[in-house]
Amino acid sequence: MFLAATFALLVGLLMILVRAVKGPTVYDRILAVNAMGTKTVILVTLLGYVSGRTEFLDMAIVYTLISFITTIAILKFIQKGRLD
Amino acid sequence: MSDVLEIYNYWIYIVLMMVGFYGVMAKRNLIKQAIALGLFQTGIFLFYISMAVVDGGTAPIWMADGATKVPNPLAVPAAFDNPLPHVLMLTAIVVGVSILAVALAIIINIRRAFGTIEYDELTKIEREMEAREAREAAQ
Amino acid sequence: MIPFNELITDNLPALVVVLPLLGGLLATLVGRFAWLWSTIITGSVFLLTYTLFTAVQAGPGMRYEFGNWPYLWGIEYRIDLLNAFILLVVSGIAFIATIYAKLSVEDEIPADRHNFFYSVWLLAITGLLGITITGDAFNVYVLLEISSLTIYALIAMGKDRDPRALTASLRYLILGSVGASFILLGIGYLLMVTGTLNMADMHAQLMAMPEATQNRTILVAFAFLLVGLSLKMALFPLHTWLPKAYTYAPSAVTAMVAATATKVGVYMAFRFLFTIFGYKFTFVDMPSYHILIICAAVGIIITGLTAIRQTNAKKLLAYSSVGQIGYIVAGFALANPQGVAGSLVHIFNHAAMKGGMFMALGAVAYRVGGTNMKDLRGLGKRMPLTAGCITAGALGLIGFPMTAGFISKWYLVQGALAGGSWLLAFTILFGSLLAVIYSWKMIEAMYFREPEGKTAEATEAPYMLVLPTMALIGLSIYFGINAEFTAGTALKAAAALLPGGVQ
Amino acid sequence: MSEVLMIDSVLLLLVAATAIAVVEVRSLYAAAMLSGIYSLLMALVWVNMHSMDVAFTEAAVGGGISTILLIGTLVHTEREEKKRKTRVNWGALLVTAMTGAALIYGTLDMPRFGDPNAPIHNLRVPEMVNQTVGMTAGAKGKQPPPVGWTPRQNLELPLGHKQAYAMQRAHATNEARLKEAGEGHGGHGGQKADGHGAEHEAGHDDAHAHPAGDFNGHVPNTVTSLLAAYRGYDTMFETAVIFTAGASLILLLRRRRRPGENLPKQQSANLTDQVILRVMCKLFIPFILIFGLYVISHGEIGPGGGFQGGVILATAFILYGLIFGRPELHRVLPERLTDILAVLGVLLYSGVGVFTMLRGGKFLDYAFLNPASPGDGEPLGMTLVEWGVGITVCTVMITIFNQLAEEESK
Amino acid sequence: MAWNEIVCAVLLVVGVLISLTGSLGLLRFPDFYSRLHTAGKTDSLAQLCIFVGLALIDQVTVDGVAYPVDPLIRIKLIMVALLLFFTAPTATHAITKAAMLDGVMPWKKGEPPK
Repeated sequence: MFLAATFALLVGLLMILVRAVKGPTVYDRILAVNAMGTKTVILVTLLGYVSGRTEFLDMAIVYTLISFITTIAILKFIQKGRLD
Repeated sequence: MSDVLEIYNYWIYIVLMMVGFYGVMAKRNLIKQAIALGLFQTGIFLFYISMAVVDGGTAPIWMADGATKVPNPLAVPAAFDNPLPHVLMLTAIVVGVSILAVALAIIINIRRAFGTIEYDELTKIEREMEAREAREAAQ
Repeated sequence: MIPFNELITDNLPALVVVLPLLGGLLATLVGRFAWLWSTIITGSVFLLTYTLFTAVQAGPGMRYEFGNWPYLWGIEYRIDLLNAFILLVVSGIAFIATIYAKLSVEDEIPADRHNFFYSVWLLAITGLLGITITGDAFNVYVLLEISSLTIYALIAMGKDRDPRALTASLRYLILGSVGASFILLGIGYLLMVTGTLNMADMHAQLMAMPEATQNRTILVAFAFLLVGLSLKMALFPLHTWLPKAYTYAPSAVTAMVAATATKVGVYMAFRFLFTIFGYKFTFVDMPSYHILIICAAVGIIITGLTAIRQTNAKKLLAYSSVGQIGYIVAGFALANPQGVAGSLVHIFNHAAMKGGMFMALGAVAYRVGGTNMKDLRGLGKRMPLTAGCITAGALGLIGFPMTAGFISKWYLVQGALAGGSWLLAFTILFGSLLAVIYSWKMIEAMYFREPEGKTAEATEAPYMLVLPTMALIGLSIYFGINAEFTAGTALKAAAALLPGGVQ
Repeated sequence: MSEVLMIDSVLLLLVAATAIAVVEVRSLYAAAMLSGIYSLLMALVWVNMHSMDVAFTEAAVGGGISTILLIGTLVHTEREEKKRKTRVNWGALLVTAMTGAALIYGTLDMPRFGDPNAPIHNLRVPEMVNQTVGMTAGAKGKQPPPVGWTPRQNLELPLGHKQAYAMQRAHATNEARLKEAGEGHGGHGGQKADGHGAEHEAGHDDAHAHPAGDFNGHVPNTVTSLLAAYRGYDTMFETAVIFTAGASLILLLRRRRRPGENLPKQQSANLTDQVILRVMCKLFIPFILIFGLYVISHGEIGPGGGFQGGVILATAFILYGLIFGRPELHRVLPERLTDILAVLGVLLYSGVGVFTMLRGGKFLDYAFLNPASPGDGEPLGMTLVEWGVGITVCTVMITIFNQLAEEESK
Repeated sequence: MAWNEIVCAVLLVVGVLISLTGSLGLLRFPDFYSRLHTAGKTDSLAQLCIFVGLALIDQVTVDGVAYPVDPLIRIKLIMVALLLFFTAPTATHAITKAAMLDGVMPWKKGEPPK
């Protein structure tokens, strides 16, 4: 069950990847990165269930935070042209 | 099929490494080179982590709660994946990000000093500087 | 708490590396006294390594297990005569270079970051000492990265004098990281087949493997380690990062790095080739002899020819350094007692000579502002001591009798003849001839030309620069006249590395 | 075919495709973002191979810090690679192909993927996983930790601490060491280190006898026990590497400061005009901070530890700097403070080692932290060490961000 | 199968399908705003379904061995879901705003896809 879900999500991952490579605007890529982040969170959790070690959920939280911050950083750069 | 998969990981790591290696050598943009260097190193991480996998193994963390199947490596040496490569790679990842940071700092300085981060243009500027020095020395 | 002397004697090997680490960390906090602090630290480290050296000379060796974990599982330091000798060389030169650094750093580095400069400087020394002392393969990698990372930054600090320091540093960074990654990969392959990271244990496991020479994984590990190490020690075809890095780095950094970093690279090659793979695997079963000798010989000739064409004295010496690495590598590739001893002696002699010469050039840069041949003109009259040091060093590079260079060349030629390699012996002599030519360029400029430009107004460099220079050059002359200490130690260490010796 | 392998084969294809895209795409922006995606995928690979701590680090470092670093660099440089006529560099391709071929040649004799009989799984590691290294033979410490085991059980001391202390001192002298020098432990190649082998090795080497009540690196997370105990010395230098990176960036990028001046007056940009963002971040930052502290202190029990936690803490501050501008970040966390804290973190780590040396033990011998009960020393030492790593990593990451974001000095 | 496992399975299937739809939309839709629309909306719902589904079950069976799921983990799952519920829309909102300010124009019917 978890395995099937994992594979289905991996297919989704592939689609997002294609979008990230194709672009065409920079916002498409940011969007792809962001979507990738969410998918990764789900996948990490699912992989924990696949292997029976569910206690690795902390990682999912990290992913949530990290992908959020990355998005903000990229956006700030695009909008303001600087990070400071 | 499983014959292929037995060394599949090792081959993919080589692919990653070589993509990075090619990028380091062939790309002329310094930032690209720095990124490619990162890929190159990740390839090695993949190799180490692949080395740590044991059939049927699980993460090398003892279960603190009363799980039904607490892996006992004394009885079954292979119940845990090997933690040693994980530890080594933690260190290597840290080293990798440090190198990336220093490389980027140098690149920023290069851009400030030369106005470009393209390798070809940098070599051209340096050649001119050297030629000028040689002319001065010949006087 | 335990008494102070017990603390020192019990933890001598650890202190050699921990002290500069702590010193480097605290250097950021001591503000204006960073230089004084660094000098005290490097001085004490030198004393510690000297104590260590005498202890090792008297006995069979020393070991130190960190955290009291048995060495097969934890990390151990293992000191024999070989690395005690290199430690002494590295820490001694680091001490002298630190004294020298004061004025040249004040001259070249913005004042608000001197404390960070010395912090990074001490960490570089930590890394170099750590590589030399450790008995754990992965620890080598970590410390290698510390020393490399710091040296990249130190070289890039030459940016205010010449922006090309930045490109040189980046090029070194990329090639150095590729080299270090190759070393990491080689260690990984070895870990995979041997299951251990301790060098001695690795060797034992490899020896226990009946078909080690047929195992393709081990062969590839060997090849990658060789390439990675060659990159790190700047062996001929992989030396491209070196000349520019040495030329554009701040003077003190050039002196320290040129005298120690590549030498430690060579030491790593010793450890990996002799201690881990062992004499038989490296030199009997593998064609390393031919590969290394060819690289070294071709390198000696080509870099010699390139050095002749240089108009910048620093760059000239940098190319000469690559050639000298050729001598060192040729020596140990011969794998006979005289060759290896010659190689070891030359590590010390070259470190002293080249370190001294780069320091002298730094003094020239301090007074004149540049190190082009033009700036050297008439230096013999204006800065007699500095010019004298350069001349004495140059004589050493040539291998003139009564200089240290002569001793090492003597052993190397003996080794080449003992190994039946007439061609190599000839190459070594031919390399000396090339050294005569490029040294003559400098000597001619210094003594037979009239000073012009800024040189005409230059006066002798301050004593803080000249004395360390003279100390190093003096050492190279002293050990040219009385080579008992260096050559004796080297012969003993070489005997231990080769078959029949105590492993 | 196991699940690991199935997921692995799909994931790695994605990873390889991303890698090629990263190298080949022309926009540097896109390359930075794709390398972020690459890290996320890589982290999934690590999770799949059960390497939780590495995945944790990769997520925090590769996905977060590296991307921010790259973006910070793009601020100061160009956003596009120059166009070139020739896309393929044949010389580089040839060298790459040859290197790759050599590596593939090397894989042919490797133990297959997941082979439980590979030397690395059998020679030295089992004892590290069991955490019985160097225990006195026959002591009850030889048994693996019991089910439901928690870190602070089994700490009663069979030997009086003075005896234990005297025993360790006696064996730690140089004479013992010199006699030992030259001994090699060979002949175990391929032999499985079963209980007997381990007992033999542990038993014969009295100099390392950890008292039976000794903690012996026992923490549920074996990665942490290897990292902070058995190979703790490496980890100290790992922290030093991080510190070096911070110091190098200060050397290379920090604007000139006049004496007494803390931060030059400068322009800055903030995102405070975006209400939703501002409110959300104010909500999140405390949460991130608490989570970071939790990860640092939780490292012995689950995945995580000083490094990962430190990065998470740093991202909270970086987020604050992004939203409210860097002057505001400097008000909260002055530059001088981060500089000093970065040093103090590594000093805490090495200080633990020096302290044990002063107490008469080896460097980083945690048993000497508290001679009254050596067993307590291990968890204490590991915790201290993890906090040292965490402090340094956090402050250095903030420093790196600060230096990269700082404008050029005029 | 217990009721909670069935519900979990259903929620997983629903969640994965929604997620796939979103990915497909991200790949196929003609312009940035429509792609943003599919990705942003579906992600939130899909992750909610999946995490709630996972939080329902109390043990995982791998190779015939049942591993219990710690109650703390199940609480954390809900927490992650909530967290994503806040971060994902915030990020989407910020991206949209940035694109709008940057002058990216929405696609109109009849134009070639961008």
